[in-house]
Amino acid sequence: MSGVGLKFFRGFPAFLIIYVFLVSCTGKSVGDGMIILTESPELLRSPDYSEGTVWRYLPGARITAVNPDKPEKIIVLTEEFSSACFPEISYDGKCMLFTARKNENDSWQIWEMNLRNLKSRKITSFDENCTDPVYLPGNRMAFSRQTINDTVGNAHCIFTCRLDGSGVQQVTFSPASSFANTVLKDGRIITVNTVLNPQEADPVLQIMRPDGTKADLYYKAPAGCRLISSVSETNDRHLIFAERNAGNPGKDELISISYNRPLHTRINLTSSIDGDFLFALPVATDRFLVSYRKPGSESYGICEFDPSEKKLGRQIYSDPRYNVVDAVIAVRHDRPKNLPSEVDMHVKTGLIMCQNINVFNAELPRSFHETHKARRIEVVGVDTTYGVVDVEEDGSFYLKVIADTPFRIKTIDDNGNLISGPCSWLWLRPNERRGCVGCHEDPELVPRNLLSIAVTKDPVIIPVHIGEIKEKIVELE
Amino acid sequence: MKKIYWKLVLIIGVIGLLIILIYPPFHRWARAHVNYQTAVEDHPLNCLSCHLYTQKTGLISKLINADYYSPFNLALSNDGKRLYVVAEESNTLLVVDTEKRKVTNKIKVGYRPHTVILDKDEKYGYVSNQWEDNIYVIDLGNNIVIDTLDTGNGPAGIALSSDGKFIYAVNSYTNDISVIDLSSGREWKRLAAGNNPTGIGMSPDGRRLLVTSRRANLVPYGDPVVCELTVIDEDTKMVIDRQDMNSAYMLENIAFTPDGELALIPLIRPKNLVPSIQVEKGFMMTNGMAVIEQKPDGRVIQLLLDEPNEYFADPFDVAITPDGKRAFVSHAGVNRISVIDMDSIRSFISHTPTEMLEYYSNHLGISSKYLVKRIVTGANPKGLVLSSDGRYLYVAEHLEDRIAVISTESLETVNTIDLGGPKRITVARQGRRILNNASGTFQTQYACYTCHPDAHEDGLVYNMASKDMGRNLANTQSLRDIGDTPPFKWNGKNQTIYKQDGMRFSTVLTRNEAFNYKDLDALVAYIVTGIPYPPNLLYNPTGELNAMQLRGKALFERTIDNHGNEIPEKQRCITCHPPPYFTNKNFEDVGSLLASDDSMLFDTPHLNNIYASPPYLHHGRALTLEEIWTVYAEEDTHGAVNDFTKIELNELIEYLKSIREPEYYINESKKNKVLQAKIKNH
Amino acid sequence: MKNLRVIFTGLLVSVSISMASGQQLPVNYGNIPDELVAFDKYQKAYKYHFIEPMEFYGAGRELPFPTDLKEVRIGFLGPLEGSIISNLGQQMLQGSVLAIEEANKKGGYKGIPFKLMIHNDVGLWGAAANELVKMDDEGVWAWLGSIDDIVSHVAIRATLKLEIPNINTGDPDPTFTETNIPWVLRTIPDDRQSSYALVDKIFVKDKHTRVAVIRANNRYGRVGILHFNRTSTRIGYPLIIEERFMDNETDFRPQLNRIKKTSPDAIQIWGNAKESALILQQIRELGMNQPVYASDRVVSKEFLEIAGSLAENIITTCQYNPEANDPKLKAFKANYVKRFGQEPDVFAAHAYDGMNIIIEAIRKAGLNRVLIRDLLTDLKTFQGYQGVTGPIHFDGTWNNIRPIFMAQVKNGKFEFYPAPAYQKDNTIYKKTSMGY
Amino acid sequence: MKRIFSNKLFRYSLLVLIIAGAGVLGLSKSRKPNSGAMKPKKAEMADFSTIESREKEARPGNISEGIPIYGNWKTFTEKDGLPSDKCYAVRIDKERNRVLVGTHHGLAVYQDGKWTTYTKEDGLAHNGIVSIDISVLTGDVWIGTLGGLNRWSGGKFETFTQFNSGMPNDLVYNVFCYGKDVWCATGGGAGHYDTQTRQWEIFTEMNAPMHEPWTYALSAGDGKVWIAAWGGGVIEYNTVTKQFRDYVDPDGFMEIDLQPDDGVVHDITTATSYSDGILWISSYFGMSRYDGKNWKGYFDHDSGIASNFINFLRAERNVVFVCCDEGLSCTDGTTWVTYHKFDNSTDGKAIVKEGNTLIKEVPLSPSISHNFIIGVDAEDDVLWVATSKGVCRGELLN
Repeated sequence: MSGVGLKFFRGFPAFLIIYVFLVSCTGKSVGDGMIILTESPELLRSPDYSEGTVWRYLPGARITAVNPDKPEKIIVLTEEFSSACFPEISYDGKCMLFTARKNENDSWQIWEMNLRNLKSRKITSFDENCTDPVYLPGNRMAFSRQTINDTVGNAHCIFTCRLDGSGVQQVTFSPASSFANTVLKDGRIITVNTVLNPQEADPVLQIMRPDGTKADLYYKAPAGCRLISSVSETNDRHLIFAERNAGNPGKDELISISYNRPLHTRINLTSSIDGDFLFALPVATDRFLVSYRKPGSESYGICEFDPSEKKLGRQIYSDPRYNVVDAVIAVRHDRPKNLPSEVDMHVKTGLIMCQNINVFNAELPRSFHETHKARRIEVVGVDTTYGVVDVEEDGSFYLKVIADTPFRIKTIDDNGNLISGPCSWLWLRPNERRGCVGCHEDPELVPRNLLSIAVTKDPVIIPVHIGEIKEKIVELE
Repeated sequence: MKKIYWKLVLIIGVIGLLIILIYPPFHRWARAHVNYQTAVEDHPLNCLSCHLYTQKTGLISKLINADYYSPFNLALSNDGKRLYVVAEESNTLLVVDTEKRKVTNKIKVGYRPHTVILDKDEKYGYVSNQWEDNIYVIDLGNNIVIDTLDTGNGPAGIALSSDGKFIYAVNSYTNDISVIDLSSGREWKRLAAGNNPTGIGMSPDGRRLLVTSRRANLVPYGDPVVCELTVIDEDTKMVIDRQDMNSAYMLENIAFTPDGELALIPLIRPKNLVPSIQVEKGFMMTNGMAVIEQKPDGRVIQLLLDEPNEYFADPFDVAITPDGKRAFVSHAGVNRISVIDMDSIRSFISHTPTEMLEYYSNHLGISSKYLVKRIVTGANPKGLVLSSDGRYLYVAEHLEDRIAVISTESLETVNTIDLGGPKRITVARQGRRILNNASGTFQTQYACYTCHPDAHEDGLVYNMASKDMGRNLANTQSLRDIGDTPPFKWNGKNQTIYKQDGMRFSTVLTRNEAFNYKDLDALVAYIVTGIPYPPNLLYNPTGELNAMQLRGKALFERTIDNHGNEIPEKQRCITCHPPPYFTNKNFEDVGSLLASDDSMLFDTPHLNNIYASPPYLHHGRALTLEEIWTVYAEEDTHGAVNDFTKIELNELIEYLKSIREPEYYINESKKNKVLQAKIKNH
Repeated sequence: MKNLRVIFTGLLVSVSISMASGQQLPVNYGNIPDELVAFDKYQKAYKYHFIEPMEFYGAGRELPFPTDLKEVRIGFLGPLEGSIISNLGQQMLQGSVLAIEEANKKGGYKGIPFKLMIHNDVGLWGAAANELVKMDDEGVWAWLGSIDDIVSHVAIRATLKLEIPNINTGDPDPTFTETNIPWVLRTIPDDRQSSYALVDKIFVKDKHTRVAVIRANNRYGRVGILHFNRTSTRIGYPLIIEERFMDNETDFRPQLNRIKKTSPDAIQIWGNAKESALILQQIRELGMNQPVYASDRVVSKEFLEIAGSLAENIITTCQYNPEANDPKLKAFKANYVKRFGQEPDVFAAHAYDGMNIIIEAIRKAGLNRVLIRDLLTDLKTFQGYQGVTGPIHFDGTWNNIRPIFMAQVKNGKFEFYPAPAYQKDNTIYKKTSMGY
Repeated sequence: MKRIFSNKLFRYSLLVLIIAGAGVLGLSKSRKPNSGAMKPKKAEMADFSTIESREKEARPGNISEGIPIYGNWKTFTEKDGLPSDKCYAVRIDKERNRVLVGTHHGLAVYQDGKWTTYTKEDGLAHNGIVSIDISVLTGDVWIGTLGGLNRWSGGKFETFTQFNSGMPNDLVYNVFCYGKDVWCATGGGAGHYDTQTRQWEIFTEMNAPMHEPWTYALSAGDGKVWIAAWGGGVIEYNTVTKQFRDYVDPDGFMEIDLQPDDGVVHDITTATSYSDGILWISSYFGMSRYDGKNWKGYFDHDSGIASNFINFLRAERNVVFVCCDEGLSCTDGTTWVTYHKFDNSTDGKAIVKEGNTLIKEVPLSPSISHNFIIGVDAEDDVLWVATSKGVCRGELLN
């Protein structure tokens, strides 16, 4: 592991030097290495996963900068705002995105602040609330925006736009809310996603490419635990976030999962420490900054934390009037991968194939598979069915689905009985091509190397009542 | 003075004016030229990118390039003091003193050495020379070459018989194994092996040998990918079994556990039959190893070394500690060594039913059961060797010109041995590293090298899912000297390698951030300058064609058919396939388009070393050269051949197989011109 | 010297012993005229083949008839596509089809229809053998074909291996039945008969002595002329020149000019109809007015059309009399024209007969290849069979050696008359100067 | 001098000489790459003494000096597990202790008292297995089928066809392994496959002294290959000099054999087999023996041979086993043992003759399975015979 650690040190020399030798900060500007905090007067007792209130929209919250070695001197960066929260630092360390509203009655919008002169400019100007902005490579950003329509109901979808606010694109389309966005080093966006239809489900971590393609489940908390923070990525390929343990009310804990194998590597980093954790910011392999509240204490402050020893370090900052709910460091950092996009807005559909809807699930007994053989699938939309499609002999299907439309798939046997599903919400971006190994299969399974019968034929158009789609054919090279 | 001054002003003015006048059109032209060459509009107008680094010959090429060693396979003396390093690119065998960590001897060996082995008494060493079709016998006492043993084509892995009287040479190009009698130095017989066989390993009891294959058996697209593991009985020296390695290929080297119960072979499980629609969830490649039970009716088990969000591309060599507890696998594509706990493997496979093992062979999470650690190495780790006491693992860092020494206790690199190659990394060398490294691909699932092993091709056909899934099959093309024959791709839509490996390539192939211009420069420089053809030793070693090939050449060049009718120009082989590259670089329809193909003309492929690139045609359905005409051009759509007797078709094919690297034909035509000039002068 | 004497004595003794144990010749094989029997003037051969019919001693008669058949398959192999004689193949196919259709109208085989499994024999590289294997896979009970000698030979070797009865109705190559295969019969008289008739006509009746030959450079031309040449040479008239031409060739002047230089008093053409007609045209163009004789394949509409008035008086042989006043033949011709809109030729007529024989053999013997073979080859059931082409007289190799016909173009039409018996001309015979 | 040069005759003859010289040079040059392989060293591979010794080593046999007589016949048919009673070929695979039988419906393998059948589903080119040979060097089994050639090695079948390889034709009548080379007689000519260079050579009327490409069988020995060409006698091919020689019936007539000992008895030959310096040739008209100098013909009326219609023959050491349509014969050229099964009985007899003189008859109970013999192979003390009705195995009695 030390190898990975070493790499980290090499990767962040600027931060280290500055962090060690301190940057005294007298004027109204944020120097490299300062910690930028979101401080909220209110506590996040029960987050609203559908609308984000009291979770991603924090009334009266402010963004402050603190020098870790002179924590007593803080700079309030958002004095001109009635509320501001969840800052995100640009790759060059010079700017900051955040969500804020000037006045109590304004909607929340995304702003960018120049950390040298602390001047802010408004990027988005929607009627609906926007929050959780993150920088994307190529001078773009992603954020969550309230979206109300027949398809998604009242949900927060992810949008992207240029940093000047132009070129807005919606990238998620399911009746689910996505908050607490993070861009991983691999270039993908990871969000806390809560399905709202047909009923509200537990939040999970959903991962997708910045264009909304290949959206997939990344992590699901164990029963009784709920995700309450955004995700931070360490340099040794771990993701850190906070969960609220329902079985231990009031106990908010830090969880680590491995990037490589998120579903089976959950470690509770703080189970042996009394008190609550809201958030963690890894600054080195063996050092996190965490927002922590002692048992009985009123507010969350910032502490150091050693994840390998699972021990709290010194407290860096706390303010009894505020809870620190988020932290970033104003420093130049590596840009994530700038992933290419296969999306083509001239195309009206996307393609999806599945190798075998009856793929052998290791966790179920063999006899189950013999008695429960699905022969067809039903594709269902939010409040309608898109049609029933026979699968091929090998269990494969191949669909051409109207793009940006959420759908779910159920598998059905010869007698019309439901075998499994419906699966979680899917959508295809225009010109997206997607593959599934099976339905409800082990997510760590890769496809078998075989030529599925379905893809040797033309795809079935979904909804099935559309006989033909006339559109430009895009050849990918 | 004044006059001179004014004159100067005038001259400078005129020059300035000229520059002002010339610069904009020149710049416009340059911009247009670069835009065309790169297929992007924001390329910095760097002339060096294409005009310096891609020089193949001449002084500039000599200046900007350097000669590296590129350590490949290794052998270690029993006492652990002498490490023998095959330096693939310098055609030498390096003798390294492991205590002093210094190269003590450089023994010149043959062209493109592949493997080195030592005999039991360490009196003799044997080095296979892949591009020279022989084995050098080395007197280890004096570090000199004392004999040459002829082999078949492309000897790679070699092994001594258990009595030391025979040597087996795996002929990687002719797919067989030469059994050479060491008492006479002559080949006794040849045993058929799998496709592109490479590694060979003798079981610890000295009774069986296993021979790996890198390429899958040739089958029509859609049939399962199966690679052969050849089993030779040491007693009779005959093949007794050909085990199916299902859904796997690129089986490289072999290691047995000391008790002989298990054999490990690194491998890749490709997904070429699945439409190339995503990288996520192992949709393109997975990497792992075979665990083969050696007991009678033992199982062939495949286990992945990948993880759900990180892949460990291009596993190459494997070594097992003498106590049988740990195995090490080098992943050339990600600069890692996987450390595997063998007891966990044993327990896992013994407790898991075969059918579940089959299921787990596609499971990315299963590696957590036996993986101990990933050790970082220098660029492109290839050959591994363990000291006989099992304490140190030596790693050939192929593109680092360095040997890493890893402690098997601490699992850390404790030392490195510099082989003394050039310190600077040339642009082409950097390009080679990029081509060999999977970091250009999403989650490092595969490198360029994966589908282009040895910068050639992997013999598979992929479903590039261009317009639609299940459509547009593409037979992987070799990269050997590919820069000479633009355009690229089967449909010839890419005019330059720059474009080929640019943005669109990243969108559908690597699905990762596109190469930056510096990396592209390097990649292009390597592809254009660094990937020569191996000599065509099997069919045309000297340039002199045999009678059958000559008759075939006449057929290739004929203008009159067997009935005495003139063949229309378009129907003559030579029209579209003229030397030196045997392509006119034009587009043609040869009737090979499938119903599942989008309508297109094909970029006429070059035919240099065509014998080495089965299957054939863009869809790879012609498994042999014969099938191009016997099956896929029934109506004379691919040249006029329907008047051929079978003898004539055979002659044509023998000629095609004789076609060698383009330089030969360029030199020949130069010679002919000189000759003609001489005749004229006379 | 002493040694030599010993050897010589030994030789003498061995020769006399072998003479003694040699077989007696009962009848001449293949209608060979006495004076043309090989070496007969000098020495009895040690062994005379083809006198006694071969028996098939293999197993298979015991196999039960299949009971679950939906159709009774009969194979057909002929040049249908991609051949210069595909028009002949087409006629052969139509003759076969007509026979099958008529048989099916009469109830097929015990109510099961016959089905013709059609195979094209012209492919690359010995494809006929592969077609036979396909027929075996299809389960045909017998097959009919083909015309081209090479194809037929390749196919009968396969038929021997696969043990499928075969009737050939279109290949007059004498060696076809000289292979001793107890599975093949031929109903069309062979080139031996044609050669004897032509030699008799040209040299004996028409008293030519200097005859030039131009022949197709294929097996049809080679084997036909081989027998013609042997026969003429035996009677004292070796051919003065033998020129060859390729299939599809159209300009024969170089060969004809060479022939012209030899001043022949007659010219024999051995080739397909089209080439023969073109050759005839060019003979006349070159100012050669000698009488011209041709081979059997010129008996066709195509020849008459191309050659036009030049065809007048051309003489050749024909394996049967298409103009015979035979009600059976007339009915066949009428039905054929009605069904296919075309006059039947020699290949159609013989195929019709051949297919009828196969059908009858299957009906009588049942669904067992060996039993069908036994019936076909018993030299009783079908000996003297009256078909539309005339009677069948099988010899010991199941070659139909019935007398053949001469054909001569008169008023733009072929006229047919029986070939006269071979006439022994002692004056000629005695004049032989050759080594025979 | 000038006059000499102006002499037309001289000039022409000089020209002819030059052309001839150039021709000879050209010939010798063009032959070079043919005769020596591309690498001179590799030519040493063509060491026939080695090939012969390996071949012999692999088949030492116990065939005694006299004529062997086999008895205790055991018959195997469909009832015993054969896929078809029609057996085309039999070969003993001594190395693996098994017997391979080619039948009309698949390859049957007899091992440990059990029959296993292999068909197209297992990878065979066709179910009709006509010929089988085993390479003594590699142990690979080469199988000639009605639809292609198979190599059976390490349990896997590799298929060669006229479409995917340089093979002349898919109907393989006979296959013969000789050193590294595999020879086959097919419906489209003889094929030679060099397993090392992967090169196919085809011999037909285009490039060998035969009228048509009707090859039926072949065998090899001492660096020569003898092709039984249907209608073309026997074509001898010298693998070293690449020269051909043909042996045809000297009388030139199909319908007679003028002299029995003047050459091959008939042009329609069915098989050749070479052993101990003797070439044996079968036809449908009798058998011939050639010792390199003298010919001898054998017919049913002058020798002990079962009949003149001979499907196949195989020579082992000094004797030849002759597969006739009316029984199996074995001879060294003078003494004959002919096995004949009685009609309507499983019994039969072995008829021993000296020349055509009956010496004795040995009753056999049971006898060979059928009198129509198609294939034969002998090894040590056993003889396996493929017939029209099953395959049978005899044990050496003397």
